[in-house]
Amino acid sequence: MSDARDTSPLVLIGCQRSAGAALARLADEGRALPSHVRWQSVPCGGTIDELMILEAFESGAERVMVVSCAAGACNSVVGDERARRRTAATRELLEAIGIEGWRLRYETMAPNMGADLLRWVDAFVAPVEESVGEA
Amino acid sequence: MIVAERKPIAEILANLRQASSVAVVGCDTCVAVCMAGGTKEVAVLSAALRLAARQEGREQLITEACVERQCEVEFNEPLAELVAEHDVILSMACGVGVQTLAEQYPSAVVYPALNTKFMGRPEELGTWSERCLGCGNCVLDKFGGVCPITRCSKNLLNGPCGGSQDGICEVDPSIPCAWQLVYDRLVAIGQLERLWQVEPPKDWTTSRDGGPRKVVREDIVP
Amino acid sequence: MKSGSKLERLLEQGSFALTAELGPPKGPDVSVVDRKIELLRNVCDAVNVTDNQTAIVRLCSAAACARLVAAGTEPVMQMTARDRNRLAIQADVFGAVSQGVRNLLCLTGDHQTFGNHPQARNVYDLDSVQMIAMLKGMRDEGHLLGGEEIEGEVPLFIGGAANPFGDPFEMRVIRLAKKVAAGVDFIQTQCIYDMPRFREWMRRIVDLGLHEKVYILAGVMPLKSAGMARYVDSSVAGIRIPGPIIKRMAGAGRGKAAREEGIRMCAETIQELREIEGVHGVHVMAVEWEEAIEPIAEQAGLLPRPTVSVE
Amino acid sequence: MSDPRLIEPRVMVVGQGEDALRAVALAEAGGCAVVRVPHAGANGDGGASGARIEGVDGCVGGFSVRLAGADETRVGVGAIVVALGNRRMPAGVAPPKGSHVPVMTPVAWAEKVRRDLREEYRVAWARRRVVVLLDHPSDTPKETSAEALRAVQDVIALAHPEIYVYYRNLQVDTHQLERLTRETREAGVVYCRYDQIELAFSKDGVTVTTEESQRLGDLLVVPEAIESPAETGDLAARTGIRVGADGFLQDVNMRHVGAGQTVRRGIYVAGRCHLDADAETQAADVDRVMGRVIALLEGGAVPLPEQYAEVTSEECIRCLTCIRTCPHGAIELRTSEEVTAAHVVPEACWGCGMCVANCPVRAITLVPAAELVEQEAV
Repeated sequence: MSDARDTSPLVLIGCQRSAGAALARLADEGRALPSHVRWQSVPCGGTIDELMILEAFESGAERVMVVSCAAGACNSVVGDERARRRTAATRELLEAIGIEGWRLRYETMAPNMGADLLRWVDAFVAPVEESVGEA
Repeated sequence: MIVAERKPIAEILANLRQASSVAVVGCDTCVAVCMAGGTKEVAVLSAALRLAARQEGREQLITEACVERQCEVEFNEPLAELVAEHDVILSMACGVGVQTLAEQYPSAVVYPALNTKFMGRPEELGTWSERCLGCGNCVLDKFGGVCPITRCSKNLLNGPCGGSQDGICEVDPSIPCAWQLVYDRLVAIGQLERLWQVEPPKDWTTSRDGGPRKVVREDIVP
Repeated sequence: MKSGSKLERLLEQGSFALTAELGPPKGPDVSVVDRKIELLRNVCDAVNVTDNQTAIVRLCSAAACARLVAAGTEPVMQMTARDRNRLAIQADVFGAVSQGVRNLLCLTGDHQTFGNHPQARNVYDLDSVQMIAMLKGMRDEGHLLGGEEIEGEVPLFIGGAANPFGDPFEMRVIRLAKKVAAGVDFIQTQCIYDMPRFREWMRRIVDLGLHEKVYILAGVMPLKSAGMARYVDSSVAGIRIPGPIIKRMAGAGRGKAAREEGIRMCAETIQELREIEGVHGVHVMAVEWEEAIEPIAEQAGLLPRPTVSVE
Repeated sequence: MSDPRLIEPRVMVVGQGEDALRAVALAEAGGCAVVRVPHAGANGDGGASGARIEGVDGCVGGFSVRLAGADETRVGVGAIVVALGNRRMPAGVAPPKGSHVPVMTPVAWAEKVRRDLREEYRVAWARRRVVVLLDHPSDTPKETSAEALRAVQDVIALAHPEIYVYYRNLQVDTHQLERLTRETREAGVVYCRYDQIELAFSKDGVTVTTEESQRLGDLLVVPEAIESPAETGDLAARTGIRVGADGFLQDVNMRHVGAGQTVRRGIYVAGRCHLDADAETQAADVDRVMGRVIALLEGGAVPLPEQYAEVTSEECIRCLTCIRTCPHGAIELRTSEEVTAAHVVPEACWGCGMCVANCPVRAITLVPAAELVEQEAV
């Protein structure tokens, strides 16, 4: 199965308190996001909404990843729940205007999961439909 | 307030595919309060329309605008130029705003972006429910401040019907039985005996059944 | 004498009435009606004909009732406020009376979302209480709801429904009192499974002396199986079936044995209802199971049916 | 023109149990005036006795609390400490009728052994085989787990029955539990971990079957379950703070802010009502929270967050969405110079930006505190 690395423009919209903190720690270890990824920070996952995601796509992004704190760990308590629901609603909107749903992904994380964040970004590729073998 | 909801995107797009330019005009009063057609919703819809055009390889100019209240001609006047320059005006106001624009700019093609629902109030953040259908002759005094015309699925005046169970309307579990609410309220304010008199048939001429209505205040008409 | 109908005269002479129910076909084939008439003609005093029951389109009640009259069996024409405004109701009353129909049951009617045309606009211009008052005005004062004189007599025996098992309970008594004030002559209740609650409802009716102003026919419905019992309990508006009854039906096995148990239980219920003060008869709702009326009446000791004493 | 920053030098302590009494004593020792509100039995079992909170307006430094059942209907306080404590419930293990296997709480068991030994039953107890059952059906809180192991320790000092402690999720991160398990294990108590467990009661005892072992015990010791007080939900709704999935009052996230701080700045939770730990740790928690409250009230001014929201009052259409959206209760409707608009109280804001995102007319922006201070200085 081809492991095509997708380097099309990706916008990473994330909560400062989790993703932002994680990126800061990665920077201390001299590691950073790949060049094709643009980092857009928000104070809390609860502020991420349809407009922000649509504007990211309009600005040329081929993929958008939304990241907020893990359930129950959100400082504003409802931030992660709102981010999850807003992202789901926006995915429906994207499908309706001809942008495949997989191009918008939602993840939750904690500040110590910087490595996971980098792995998610790399693994953010189109779902492989024509995979042979199991149905 | 008037409560409305955005139409499904596919339905909106179906009207716009032939247009080379669309003006998306919002309204910052009722539909902004119910987060359907205010400044921000104009931005969201416009972004979606631009992306849809890009995906379908269509050249389409999308212009965003928003007025204080689209049911007032004075607030719509500044749109004159915009209307002239665009093939389609996509109004994000309630049905009243859409029609005001259509009347004010007879040659303009005006399409609604929202489904106007009802007069009601927010029950909690993000949830609105109907309270008044404008029957033109208010009976709230007789029923403890709960309107059976609007909130009873069969607008009974001598309710409840046989299907009221545990305070829930037979038609839909999310609908409280209006007559349970009337009963509870009248018991609470000590006016239950009002329900013993037979309420005569309603004169529906004051409602929409009497034809589209007008309110004229002779003392105010210039 | 308000209408001269057989049902009225039987109740006036103090007989314990027995009415049944007939569901017209989903089309114009009246032979279906005729077949059901044959099953019912000798085992009850009058036959209710439903009006688009559960908002499902069927042969109209007036046509089926005319068929019953022609066959010498007395109908009870049901009319809902869902499908007709006050003009249509009054016109249909004239039509029915002209064809010999005398008993009329005023119903609010199931909401159209239950039926096969949920997108339809409903009417509900009047509710059942206002319908009763309108019919009384037509009969006793000889004028339409709008006030105009009616040409000719409108003999009617006016019926209403009642659901003692709906909430809030106190309103069920108030609503019956309102129907009596509006001029109802007889009441057919929702089918009874929760006996204690029905007794409590009847006790309050008797306390108010309403049982002397209106004839009350207690509604019963034979169960065909435990499955039907569970379905009715869960999804038929306004009917609750207590656990023990469902358990008894489940214990009765399947098919014929279950149906016999259902008939036996229905007959037992009727015998129990006969002893309750203020109950003047029973209304047996065996829709699409008209064959069950005879064995039920038989086991309940209600056959043969009394005749009207010629005064 | 923003309201004076002076802080109401009073703290309100809500609750009437051990934690509340400790909080009141600490506040008075710290020189703070205290307003006591039991808020008992609001919708719990007991009738509503004493003062209850109806609602909390205003923000940190200047709360205006609406009370019921008290002489004053409105009280101004600078901070609020909720110390409702918790509630003991009977354990969820009931032997079938006719089984004569005794089932006791740890405290009752230790007490019985103490009483029996005074009547020389030492030998009888030596033959007993005692099963101490933790985390069944649901995880036993640390508070009652510690209590159970202390009871085991008391019994071992008096008699030597065989004791088996069954557990599924015994977290020993509090020093007490770590010490208690170590010492009792050294004294011969057997610890059996399980995922699935079955109890079969018969005339000769209770057979305890797990994945690894099967054993017959003749006495079952089960700690009491602990739940949040009945009025927790009612109080949380009236004060705008949160209840966690476990039914207990919820701190705002531990990592970002000291423990005890709720989503609403200036309202704290202390002790058992938000913490499952042994008695000592819970008391220390009350001390720490009261320390922070006293410091806040003595400090005079409430520190500003480094970033917070600000409403452009001319553009506000007063739709109240921001007030309802704010998870921290930091926005109120305010009229100044004849303009009524939503107003964010800077001290109460957490800078999360949810109001900014949800305002239908985009009338709210996030302002770094420094920039605002310069404006005022000019």
